[in-house]
Amino acid sequence: METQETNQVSGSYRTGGNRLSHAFGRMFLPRRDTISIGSLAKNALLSEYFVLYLSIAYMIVLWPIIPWMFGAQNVSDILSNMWPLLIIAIGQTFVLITAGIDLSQTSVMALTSVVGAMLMVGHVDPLLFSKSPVWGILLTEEGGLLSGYSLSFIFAIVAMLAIGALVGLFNGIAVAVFRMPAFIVTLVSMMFFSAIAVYLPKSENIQGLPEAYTSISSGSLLGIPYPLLLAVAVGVAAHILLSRTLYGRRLYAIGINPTASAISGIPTKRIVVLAYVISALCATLGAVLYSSRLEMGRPTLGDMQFIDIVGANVIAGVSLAGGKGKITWTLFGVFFFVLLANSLNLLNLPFYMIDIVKGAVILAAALLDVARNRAAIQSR
Amino acid sequence: MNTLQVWVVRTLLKNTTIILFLLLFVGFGLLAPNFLSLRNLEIIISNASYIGIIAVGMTFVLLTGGIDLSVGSVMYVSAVVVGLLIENYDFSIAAALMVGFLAGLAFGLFNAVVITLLGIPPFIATLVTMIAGRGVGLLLTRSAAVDFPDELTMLSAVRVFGIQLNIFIFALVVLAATVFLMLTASGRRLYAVGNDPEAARKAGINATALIAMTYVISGGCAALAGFVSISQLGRVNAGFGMGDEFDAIAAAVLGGASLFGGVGTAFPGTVLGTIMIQMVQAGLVFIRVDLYIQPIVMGGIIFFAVFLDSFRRVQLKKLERRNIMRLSDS
Amino acid sequence: LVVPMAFASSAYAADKKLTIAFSFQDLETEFWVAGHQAITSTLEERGFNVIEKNASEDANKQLEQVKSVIAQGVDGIIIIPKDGELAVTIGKLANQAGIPYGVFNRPPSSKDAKALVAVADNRKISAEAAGFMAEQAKKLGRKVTPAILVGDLGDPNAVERRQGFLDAIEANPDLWTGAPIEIPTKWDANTALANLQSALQANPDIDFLFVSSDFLFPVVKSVLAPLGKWEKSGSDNHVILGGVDGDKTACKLLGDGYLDATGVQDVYNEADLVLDAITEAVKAGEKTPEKWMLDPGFALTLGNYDAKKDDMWGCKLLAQKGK
Amino acid sequence: MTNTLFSFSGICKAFFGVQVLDGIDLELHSGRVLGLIGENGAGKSTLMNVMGGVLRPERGTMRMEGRLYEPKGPADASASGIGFIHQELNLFTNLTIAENIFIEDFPRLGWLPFIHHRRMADRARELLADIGLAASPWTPVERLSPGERQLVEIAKVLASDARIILFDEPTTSLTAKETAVLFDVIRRLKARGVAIVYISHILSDVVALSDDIAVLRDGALVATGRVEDFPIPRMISSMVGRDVKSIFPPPPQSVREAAILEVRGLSQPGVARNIDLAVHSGEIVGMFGLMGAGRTELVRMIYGLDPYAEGGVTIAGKPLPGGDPAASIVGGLAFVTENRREEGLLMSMPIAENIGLVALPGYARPYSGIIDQKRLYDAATGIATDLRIKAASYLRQSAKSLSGGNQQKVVIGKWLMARPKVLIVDEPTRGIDVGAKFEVYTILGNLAEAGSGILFISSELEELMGVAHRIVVMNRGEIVGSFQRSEFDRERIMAAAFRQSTEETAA
Ligand SMILES: Nc1ncnc2c1ncn2[C@@H]1O[C@H](COP(=O)(O)OP(=O)(O)OP(=O)(O)O)[C@@H](O)[C@H]1O
Ligand SMILES: Nc1ncnc2c1ncn2[C@@H]1O[C@H](COP(=O)(O)OP(=O)(O)OP(=O)(O)O)[C@@H](O)[C@H]1O
Ligand SMILES: [Mg+2]
Ligand SMILES: [Mg+2]
Repeated sequence: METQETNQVSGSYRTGGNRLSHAFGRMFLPRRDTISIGSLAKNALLSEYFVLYLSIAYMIVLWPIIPWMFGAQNVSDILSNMWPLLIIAIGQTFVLITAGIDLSQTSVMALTSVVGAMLMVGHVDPLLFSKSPVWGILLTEEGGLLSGYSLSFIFAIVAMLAIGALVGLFNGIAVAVFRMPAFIVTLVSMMFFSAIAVYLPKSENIQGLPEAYTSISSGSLLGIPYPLLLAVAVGVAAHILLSRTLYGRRLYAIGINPTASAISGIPTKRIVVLAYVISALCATLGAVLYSSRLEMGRPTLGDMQFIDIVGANVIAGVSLAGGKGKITWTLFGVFFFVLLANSLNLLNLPFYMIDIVKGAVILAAALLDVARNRAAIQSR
Repeated sequence: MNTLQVWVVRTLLKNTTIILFLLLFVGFGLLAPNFLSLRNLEIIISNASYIGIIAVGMTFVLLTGGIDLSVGSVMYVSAVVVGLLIENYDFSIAAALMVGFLAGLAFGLFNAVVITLLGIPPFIATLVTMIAGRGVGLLLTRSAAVDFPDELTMLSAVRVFGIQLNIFIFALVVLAATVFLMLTASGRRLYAVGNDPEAARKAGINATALIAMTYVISGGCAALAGFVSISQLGRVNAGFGMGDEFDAIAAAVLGGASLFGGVGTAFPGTVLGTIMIQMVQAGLVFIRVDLYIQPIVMGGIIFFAVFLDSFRRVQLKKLERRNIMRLSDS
Repeated sequence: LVVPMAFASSAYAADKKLTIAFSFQDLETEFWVAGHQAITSTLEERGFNVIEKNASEDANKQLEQVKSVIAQGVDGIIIIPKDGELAVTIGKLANQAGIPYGVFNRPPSSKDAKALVAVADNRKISAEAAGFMAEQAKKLGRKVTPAILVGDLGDPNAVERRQGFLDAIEANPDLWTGAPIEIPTKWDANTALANLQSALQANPDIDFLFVSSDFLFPVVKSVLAPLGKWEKSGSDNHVILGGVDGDKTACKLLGDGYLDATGVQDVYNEADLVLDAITEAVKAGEKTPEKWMLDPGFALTLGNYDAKKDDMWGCKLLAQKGK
Repeated sequence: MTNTLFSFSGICKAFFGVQVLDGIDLELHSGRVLGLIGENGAGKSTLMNVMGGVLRPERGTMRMEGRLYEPKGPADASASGIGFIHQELNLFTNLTIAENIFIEDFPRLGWLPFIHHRRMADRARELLADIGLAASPWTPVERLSPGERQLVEIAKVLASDARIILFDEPTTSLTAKETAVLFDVIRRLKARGVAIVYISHILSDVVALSDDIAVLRDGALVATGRVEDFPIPRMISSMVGRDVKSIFPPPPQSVREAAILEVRGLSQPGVARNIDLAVHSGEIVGMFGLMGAGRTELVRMIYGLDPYAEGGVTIAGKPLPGGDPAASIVGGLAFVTENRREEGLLMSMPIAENIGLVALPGYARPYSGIIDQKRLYDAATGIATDLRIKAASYLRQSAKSLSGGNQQKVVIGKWLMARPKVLIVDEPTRGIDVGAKFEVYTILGNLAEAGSGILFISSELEELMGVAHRIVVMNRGEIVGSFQRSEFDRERIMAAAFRQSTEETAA
């Protein structure tokens, strides 16, 4: 009996080279944790791509109602709305996997967009900015510190990333080292840093960013828009980091059982801190795309977005309880949310109906997802 | 360390929140003498009361490891319902309030059903209610402001046993919640469910019913909070209650509640958390900090409070380590 | 960009009606509701299809909405921008798409985009209202203690109005007992209530209060009344009171004499200006028309109430409601 | 023969195609103790879960006093008078002892919904006295040791005057003294006419307690009968399905001179005083002590989980920084903790992932940190196979779904994969079957053979005397005795373990 057992195991193991990858994925596939042998592949497929199928079905339903939904213009709109959100949501995924949450991403967006703009902006109107606390230091009538340099935008972006990283570091240390609850820590830094973002320019939006910067959102390389390139780069990197590397494995382990992880010699603090840094860095990249697209640094950038960011993650199956999440899921979740928003724009519903419809669609999606899970369980 | 020292340290640690609270109160008092008046304290509590009521409801939800994002919208809708009933269907105030309250409970029940029976994660379920709920409000009002008759706004001036009505209601809610959580079987079982749902089921506890209940309670509290607030404002705009869910959660968490369930109290925890935030806000107005700086200072203070709290937990754990050797040894 | 136009024309082949898209920043106060009302109804009267978009205070959302209506190939776009800078960014898009573009109530921060602009100058209007309040104060023949309920610092209108108020303060240097007391509201009634109460607790002698938006008057009332400071102009306990917007409540309060002045933007006028312009442009097939039209705006005060009240949208609404 | 109180007939249960129980027919009699034994994964807990209403059987029926019994859930079970002490602790750490005991039905204040706190406390005190746990009813459970928690579990079933009580390995975290108390309790229950099922891997206990024996193997009932007809060897052979010669492999003749783990003057106020300890390469050192003696604390300090005030630890001559498990692992130290659930396993992760966890860095490419999955899974499955972990698939089955014993093997496997110089095992054989125990001993033996040093903490003196070269006795945070194999002697070691405490009671 024992021997058969092991044979069967090693057997399924040898034949299942390709299943191996699934095997890893499976760690966090099932909502209710259960063994599945026969229906594994099917179940994996189901849970992996469900939200994507859902979105596609949704599009097909809408086709006759709003034909121009698939006009080149609108499709490119959908995508250009998607990339920044995707990058930010990916950052959030890392934190969610550690059973944390990062509400401060929106403030990072605002702060970095403001500081970045202040550094590289060309000429500014003293009437607007002479009251700013950094007037004369960072910012003068001739513009920001870096204004004029041809590569100013590169240094500006580097500076933005540095600031983002610092905020992430702050969150991470508070959570991992001082054991403070992630929710309140990041809520506070959200208050704190968005306040600073408003304080620095004294509420003013900063316009007149260099051409090189604003073209980040519009420009393209061999016909591939920069935002797409950036998003894909971030996505692939994040996917590999999570699913293939030491860091990723340990991140999930911490999310599932921090005590056991610590005893197993995992440097839990370092890894969690890094997760928050990654989250903030992603928020910064998102800010770069948004602010270059809006052609200004905005003290209120991202104000309303937190719900979309976390919502996109959770609808796709990333668990707030930690230990569960994948970049592909995040991708589908974001796609779903962007598609939803865009279709609601195109449907031309009266303003007082939009929210109701939006809620209904999200609910429907969640319901189908649950039903699908139940089915998957029964089918075993 | 001799036992006395240990005792002192422990009592200090056990009460850091209250101590910080007093320190802040006195601190602002030193900077702005007329801050230190009973009347001012009353104003602070009165202004904390409506968020406080939501936060108490939220505490129930958090205890089960859930979250309720819909409170802000529920608050808006039930207030709107009351207003419209009085304005367009000349309901009596009492009747209108009753219906409005039922509306709040209904939204809570909706959350409960979607979460417990349909098995949708609380975050998504209540997110839906948050979005669609606001929509229902807009549908009813076409986003116009809703005004309330003076008879209703009079209520804010009413005093019960010398206590402002809204404070009185707040107190009642807190009392009820505390009695329920501390003294009743269901209350204690709620903590059990939050601590380990699996084990709770094995222990024959009807976890589903308990969890469902918390969302209904939260909905009811939101409605009630809405009434308290409109009795002071006299008018409701389309933005009414937006973002209050975060203030409520923040208050509860600052009061020691955990988002992972099983930990937290209505009193003192959540109450202190709420009042502390309101007090800081008031203090900043008193000492006339630059408007741009105010939220920055606010953030700093809350952060410090939470930091102190976590520090204290760690220290207490150390102190409560069992002593393996005979006392004489150590 | 050709493709969607193709779609669009086919989509609209059915009816010859022209379509105007209207994106507004939000509907959270009566002022915006009125503006929204004025525009949509007028547009429909003039036989346009109207596509409404509520950006609910999200700049990005507004940008995306405009993109989506461009994708639908509308014939004209009118927006109440979240702020002036956004108005420019969006304007450039409309220009590229060659769709006439009208901006309502908030001035674009620059002229980089061609637009039909009908705006009021918040700062000037606020200054006027606060100025009249100062006149009232002078009559008292004593120094007064000024305070202002400041809006959300993330909202340029709030900042503008605060500036206007401060201008008036500077204009009358020796009228004040001290620097003005600034009270944050974040445009939230509950916050306003709490902070105003605290402020009055800290400075009981406040007797000159500028409210950055009329929608906050109910709050002001419920705070002042219990303190016996909710009195008509002229009585000793009267707090000199001023606001901006000119909504129903303001009109009523002025009528009853509780309110001294409010800065009025003439919503209807602005609406007409921009609509006339855009209608012409659309009919004439202009693609990127440009024209700046200023709504002078004015302060409705106890002084000119009877003369000018009929120019204030709030009073018009009030009158309708009366019927 | 006493009347039949409860009967299973033809009970079947499968988990996703794996037959775990098939066709169980069994009877319980009031006033009699049934000893239910079987290897890890034989299906004992599953059977009890079926009876306790936690799981529903696919086929078969249960009768209580002749009447059909079909529990919809645990509530029904306790309602019909079945008390159940689960294998894994089922307490709410955020509640007090009293509240945990009465969680199922609190004493009420008359018809009011309020809890009658005084009555609850009084009842709780009696029960605690019954089971000899000296703690206030208001103590939060999170402050209790596993042992003490287990006692609370027992108090819980005593509180509900059940007519059938299921004990699923109740002694796993109890030591001699408490086990004695427990047995006393069980005998009293029996006298009251309660029917009892007693599951344990400590066969001597089973013999001491039971009237009847039932043996499960791979989900089938392979033997039943009266205890007299079941000498321990027969129990074992019918559990394992083959004859087993000895219970303990002889300790390897591999002890070398070089001390591989050295602890010098380790002290921490209130926890441990001036601990000197050496484990030589190839040596198995047993560490014995009563519960709460401080063994776990000591090894936690050595391993670097807890801080210590004075002293130091060296491995193969190299000092450990202390307070840094990662460094300890690099230094060659491994630590199998005593509670696998909280400190050992990633329950929702597959077996292979769990086994790979510690050794992971060794399978990551330098710089990129990319994991070499193939090698990782090969190694992990290899270890799992060596340990004969019983599962459908090492790559997909989650640790959660394993039987208690197999979970323990996974934890050990995780550390073996790191090839440690020194292995500290804290109560490694708790709740695992004879076969598995023998395997564990053999594994430890081989490891020693290969030159590692092993520190083996156990509260079962027999096994220490069976496998250790040397036994050190710990007592109240101090090492109070050390015995070479030649001088092993039950009485003397016990005496050492008890000494101070008896002194104390004298003083
Ligand atoms: N929830 C589950 N899902 C899948 N398989 C399970 C589940 N629970 C138990 N099993 C399998 O059923 C078999 C019997 O498990 P059970 O816990 O009854 O064994 P046991 O006799 O109690 O072993 P032990 O003595 O180690 O506790 C094991 O092979 C286990 O892997
Ligand atoms: N009375 C107690 N209070 C708090 N923690 C305790 C207590 N007794 C034991 N512990 C801790 O609980 C865990 C398990 O203890 P267990 O029941 O296994 O006793 P033990 O391991 O035999 O005692 P020790 O390992 O301390 O000799 C260990 O971490 C131990 O330190
Ligand atoms: Mg078992
Ligand atoms: Mg121990």
